[in-house]
Amino acid sequence: MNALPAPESLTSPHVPETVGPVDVIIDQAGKTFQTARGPVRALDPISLKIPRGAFVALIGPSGCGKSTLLRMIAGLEQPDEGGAVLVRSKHPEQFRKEGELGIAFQDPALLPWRSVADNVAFPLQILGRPVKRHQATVQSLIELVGLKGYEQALPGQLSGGMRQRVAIARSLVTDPSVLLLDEPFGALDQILRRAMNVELQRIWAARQTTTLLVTHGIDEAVFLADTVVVMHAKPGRIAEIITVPFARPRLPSLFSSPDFHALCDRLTESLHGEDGSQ
Amino acid sequence: MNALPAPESLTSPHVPETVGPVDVIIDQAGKTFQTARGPVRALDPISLKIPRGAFVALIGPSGCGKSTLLRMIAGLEQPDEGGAVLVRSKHPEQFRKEGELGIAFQDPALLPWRSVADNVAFPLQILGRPVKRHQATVQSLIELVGLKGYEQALPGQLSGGMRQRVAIARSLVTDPSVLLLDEPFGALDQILRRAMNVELQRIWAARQTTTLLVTHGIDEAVFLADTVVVMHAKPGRIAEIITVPFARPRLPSLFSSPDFHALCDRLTESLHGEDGSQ
Amino acid sequence: AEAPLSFQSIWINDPEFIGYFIAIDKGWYKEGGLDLTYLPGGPDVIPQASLLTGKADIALTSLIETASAVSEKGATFKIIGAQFQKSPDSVISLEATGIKSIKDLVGKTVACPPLSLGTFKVLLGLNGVTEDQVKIVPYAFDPTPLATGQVDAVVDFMTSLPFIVEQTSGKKASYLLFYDFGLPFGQDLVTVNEETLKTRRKDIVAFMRASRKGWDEDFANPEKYTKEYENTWFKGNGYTPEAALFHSRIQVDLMKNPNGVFAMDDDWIEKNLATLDKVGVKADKSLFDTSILKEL
Amino acid sequence: MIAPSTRENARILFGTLIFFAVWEFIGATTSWGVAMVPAPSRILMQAFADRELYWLHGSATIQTSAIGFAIGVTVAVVAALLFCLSPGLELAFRGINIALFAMPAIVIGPLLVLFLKGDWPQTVLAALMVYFPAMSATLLGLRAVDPRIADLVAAYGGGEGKLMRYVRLRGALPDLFAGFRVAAPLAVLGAVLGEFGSGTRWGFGAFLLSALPQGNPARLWGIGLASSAIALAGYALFLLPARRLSASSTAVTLAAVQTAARSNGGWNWQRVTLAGVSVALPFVIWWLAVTLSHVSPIIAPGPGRTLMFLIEGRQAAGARAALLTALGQTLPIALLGLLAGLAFAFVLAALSLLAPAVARALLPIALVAQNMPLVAVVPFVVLVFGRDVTASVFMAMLVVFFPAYVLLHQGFTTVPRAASDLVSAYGGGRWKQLVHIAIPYSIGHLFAAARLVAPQALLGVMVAEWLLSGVGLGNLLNISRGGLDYDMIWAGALISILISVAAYEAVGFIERKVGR
Ligand SMILES: Nc1ncnc2c1ncn2[C@@H]1O[C@H](COP(=O)(O)OP(=O)(O)OP(=O)(O)O)[C@@H](O)[C@H]1O
Ligand SMILES: Nc1ncnc2c1ncn2[C@@H]1O[C@H](COP(=O)(O)OP(=O)(O)OP(=O)(O)O)[C@@H](O)[C@H]1O
Ligand SMILES: O=C([O-])O
Ligand SMILES: [Mg+2]
Ligand SMILES: [Mg+2]
Repeated sequence: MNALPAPESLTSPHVPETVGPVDVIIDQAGKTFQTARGPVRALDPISLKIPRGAFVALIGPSGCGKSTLLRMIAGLEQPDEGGAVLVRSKHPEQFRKEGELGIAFQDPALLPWRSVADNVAFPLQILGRPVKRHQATVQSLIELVGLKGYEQALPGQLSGGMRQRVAIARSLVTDPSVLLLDEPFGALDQILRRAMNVELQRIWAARQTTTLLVTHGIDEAVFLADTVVVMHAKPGRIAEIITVPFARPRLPSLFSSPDFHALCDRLTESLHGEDGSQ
Repeated sequence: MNALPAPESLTSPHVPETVGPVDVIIDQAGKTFQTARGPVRALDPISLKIPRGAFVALIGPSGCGKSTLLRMIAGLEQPDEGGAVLVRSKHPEQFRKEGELGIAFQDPALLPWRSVADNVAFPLQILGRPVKRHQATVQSLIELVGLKGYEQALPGQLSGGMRQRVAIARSLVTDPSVLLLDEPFGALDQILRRAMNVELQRIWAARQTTTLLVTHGIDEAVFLADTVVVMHAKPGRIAEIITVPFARPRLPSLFSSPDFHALCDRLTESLHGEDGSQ
Repeated sequence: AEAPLSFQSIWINDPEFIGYFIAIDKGWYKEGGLDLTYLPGGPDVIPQASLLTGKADIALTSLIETASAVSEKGATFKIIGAQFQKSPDSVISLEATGIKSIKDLVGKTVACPPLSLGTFKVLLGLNGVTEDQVKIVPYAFDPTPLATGQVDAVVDFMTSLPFIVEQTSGKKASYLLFYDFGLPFGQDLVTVNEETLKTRRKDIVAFMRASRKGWDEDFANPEKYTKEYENTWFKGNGYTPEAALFHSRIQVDLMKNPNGVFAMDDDWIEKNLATLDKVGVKADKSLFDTSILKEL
Repeated sequence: MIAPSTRENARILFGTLIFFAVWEFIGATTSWGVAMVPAPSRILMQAFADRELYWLHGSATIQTSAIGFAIGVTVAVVAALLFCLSPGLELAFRGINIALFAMPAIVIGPLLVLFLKGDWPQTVLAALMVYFPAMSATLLGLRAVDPRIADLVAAYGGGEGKLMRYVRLRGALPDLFAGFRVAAPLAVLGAVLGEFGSGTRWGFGAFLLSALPQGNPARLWGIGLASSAIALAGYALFLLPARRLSASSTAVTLAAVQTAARSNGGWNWQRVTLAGVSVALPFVIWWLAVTLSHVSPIIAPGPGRTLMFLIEGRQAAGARAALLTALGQTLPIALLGLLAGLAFAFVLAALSLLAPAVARALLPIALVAQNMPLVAVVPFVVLVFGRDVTASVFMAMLVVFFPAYVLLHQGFTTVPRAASDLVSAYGGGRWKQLVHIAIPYSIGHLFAAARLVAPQALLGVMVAEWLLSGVGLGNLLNISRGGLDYDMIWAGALISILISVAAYEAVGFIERKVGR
């Protein structure tokens, strides 16, 4: 974990050699959407490397391309000509077939006809794994996100936050080694959010899951991540990459430490810098 | 605004007379959903009065019934037998027809085939108001939420936060006198969120709009509201009602005042008290 | 002005109705004081039904259906003339199959239009063939199954099919008339409602007169009009000129009668009644009204 | 490097060429080929020789089907709007709706010819064939409203009117166009069928009828292919707007609740009453029509006389026996045809997800086959399937699969991106998309398809019985019509309509069970 590359190497267009294996390589990947009103440039070509086991947080203003970047890593969007994305040295379409990818979209995207338990177990089915054998995992994840008793509820019978928690549980059910989370805690109250932060750290530490977390919570980003990637908008690009120095495991008490606040302020500033020269 | 009733009068099951007109009266309104797995009690019978022009924030853990309460005020859910909800002395179904209600749901729910501008203007059409004459309003709201240049974009071409902002603009387009907002800023980054907080306060102050805001941001609640209603879950109920004493207009600097932090901590505690005796 | 009169034909425009076309084109109906509307037939057109609804004043019908409508349904039809003295209904086969009598159908497959099924079975019975000795399948106007050997024989009019089969397959075809194998009856019977017969007698006579004139004209010049109508009355009806000529020629013998076309001699009426009796339809002489013919 | 799709297309092009080459070879060299499957070159040459006739007949058919389509679709859309606004009305009219659709052409054709003049019999037949599928699909689309949007409209005091105007109408467009895609070929089919029977001189139906006895298979095939092409043009016409619409019509995110396209309210007394009305209404209209038009009861017996025909009198037992025997022959085959048709439609729709290139190659063949006038393909069907059960099932399948395919395919294309993204992200391929997303998501379309084609299957078998097998209800009705036995015809029509209604309701019942 401490073998994180220096920020420069992360942004460098020519990705240099890093120490240890690299799980995600984004190389000059830009994204322009074709719309009826003409092309929309969502992302400038950006480069980024995420080492194995790293926890990277992605923050940036609304519409700066965070979700687009995440979707490119999942192989749901193709980078424009000239760019490439590799996950564990494979094309994302290849990699995701291995069942090592976990993902939670910005929208919970629960299948309305499936119960909570069946929604959580859905990735297992897609990967052709026997759901029966993983029933305990499913149940423990449902309990982890505080939905015990709602196993058989349908999405329409859940509150907004509960739906989001189902999506979190679902992203973890395959025991992924690369985890992509797009604002997974946006609809949760602060208490639950903190609790989920702690759980996520625990899961990440136990499995050394390479994690990319898109979040609007700067404190959340600092609490969880090794590296915070700050993006700016119009066009979407990486503005700064900041390494978080706090030791692991991080305890909730960190939230009230002055160093923590200082780093958060530093990040807020970096975010604000959007209108600056860069 | 300073004629706010004491917290007790708000929670009292027998709603006492208050000073000045009362916009929303919730009287012993509970909600039990019938599901295939049996009845689910979302809300214990609760009572609450919201005076004209008040800004009330609703906070509480995920699944405690905030959205349900809001939907009851909008007349989208009926309280169980024995309960009643009145808005400006009318049944919600009656009141909403007058076009004085503005609402933003937890899920943006945009019409996929309508552009941003047409989505924002949609409530005007439902109310039979000429859209042409309100074009300036629509445009200014789109700019207010930072979507200038996206007027003609379709929802499918927007980021999650952008869609939510369309929903915010839409909730304001009818110039409502009662405004219901269900976590409208959940998908926004902190900077935008703060900016929207300030805008919302400005709009509310200018129009004296009676506002009910469901939020997970305790700081947001304290910054904006006269009264914060804290709810607890299982079953959903009102745990405490706290009056916010800070003078108006409140400036962003308030966020860093110690009094502000103290009140936030007090609210956090109140939220935490969930497992307590009530 | 001429009196409007509508005439329901029994099939689409082909040489079978050329007499009426001649009379129309020559203006002979007009001369008789009639404003004639000619309604072509088709698979969905049931001429008797046109009479019943008043859509047509006069119709060409088939014997058995008309007789059973009278005896079983209480219709008040009168047959006032017979275009065909002998119905062209036949069993048609390739010569090579060796079917020279109805008896030869034993063990063969015959395609028969469902509408003619009852009559065909009676024909078999009259010739000592039982139903289970012949395999009967539906026939839908298409000669292909016969030409390709999917069936050994078909029940159809002999006015065009044998020629077409020979033309397309190069194999000789032959036919056995129902008329010659124990079931004599006429075809394209001129039929009216009893009521019309009473109220519009003059117009009906005028119609029959003009029509007979048309047919006589055709008989006198059997090829002329068939060729002439190739691009008018017959346009788009699918016939090759040769097939139309064949049709025109071969039908004449089935229609001609010394007493003029449409004649219904007593002997002929007896034969038809006997046939009706064999197929199990009750009928008597009153089905036919020869008085119009007498006025022509 | 060649893109895989290009290579796939090349392979399909190659396959198509092979197909035509084999056809040409068989059609030109084998004796049965010459007689029944004429070579494409021969068909083309004959068509060239007949070009003037094609123009005369073709313009008539196009005009008839266009007018019939316009009438049928207008009535369908208006009816769907009314039924959407008032579900009770839909229930009350269900009997009428199904009766209009399930009325065998063998029965309705002669009646139309009797009562209508000029081109109207075939025009009305086209309109009748169009109405029910267009209405069903439109209604399906109108009813499926994103519940989140419905809440929004309600919150601003909008009633059903506003919801209809701003949400339902636009939201229904893709389904409406799917309905049009089903309806356009049916309009052509109806027109051709009408022209075939009505004795009109112009139109492909008349062309076909006149060509049929002439033993000219090249012309027969040419006519069949040409009318099929007109039908396909109608289909394609409404494919284009549908393609453009679908992108902007599906929700970006997944709603947590799926709309029930059908109200699955319980059986309160009101529903029972309406169901009663639904059964009674066709009889009332029947009775009124017969009474007011003063038609001879020989041709148009009223409901009373028809029931009596089956119950009372000396011939009643015989009539019942005849009908029962016929039904015993017809129903099992209709059921088989329904299942086979649905299965084929499903496979084809599924292929459009699983192997789009294969679907693109198969679809035209399937659609041409479906739209070929049945009489023209009879010799070919007999050649391949003989005249027994398989042939009848095949004919029923031909009739059934197309509407089912269009609706299923439409359902599959309405899946929100969010749902398919989820499957993709876990490496799920097209198969998983189909099984886990497309099918459950479009379950409403699936059942709508089954409800729509249940009556069709019966009609398909009846046509086969009339043309091929000479047994069953189709044959009974055909024979009765020649014998002027309208009592039997109406009794047979009544029974086939009742069976269609029962099949329709049975599918609805299964749907409610599945939908909980
Ligand atoms: N399918 C699309 N077609 C056109 N433009 C798109 C599409 N998807 C995204 N965009 C545009 O790309 C930009 C980046 O979108 P993206 O969803 O990645 O933002 P984001 O950083 O995730 O924002 P948020 O925090 O609001 O979710 C936005 O300007 C958006 O309008
Ligand atoms: N339609 C429904 N059917 C059954 N149960 C429901 C339904 N809607 C809500 N509930 C239940 O009611 C409770 C309250 O839901 P509600 O949406 O009001 O919560 P909330 O306070 O808004 O939560 P969140 O902050 O997560 O949005 C939840 O336990 C939920 O499961
Ligand atoms: O879109 C189609 O129905 O082929
Ligand atoms: Mg996003
Ligand atoms: Mg909520």
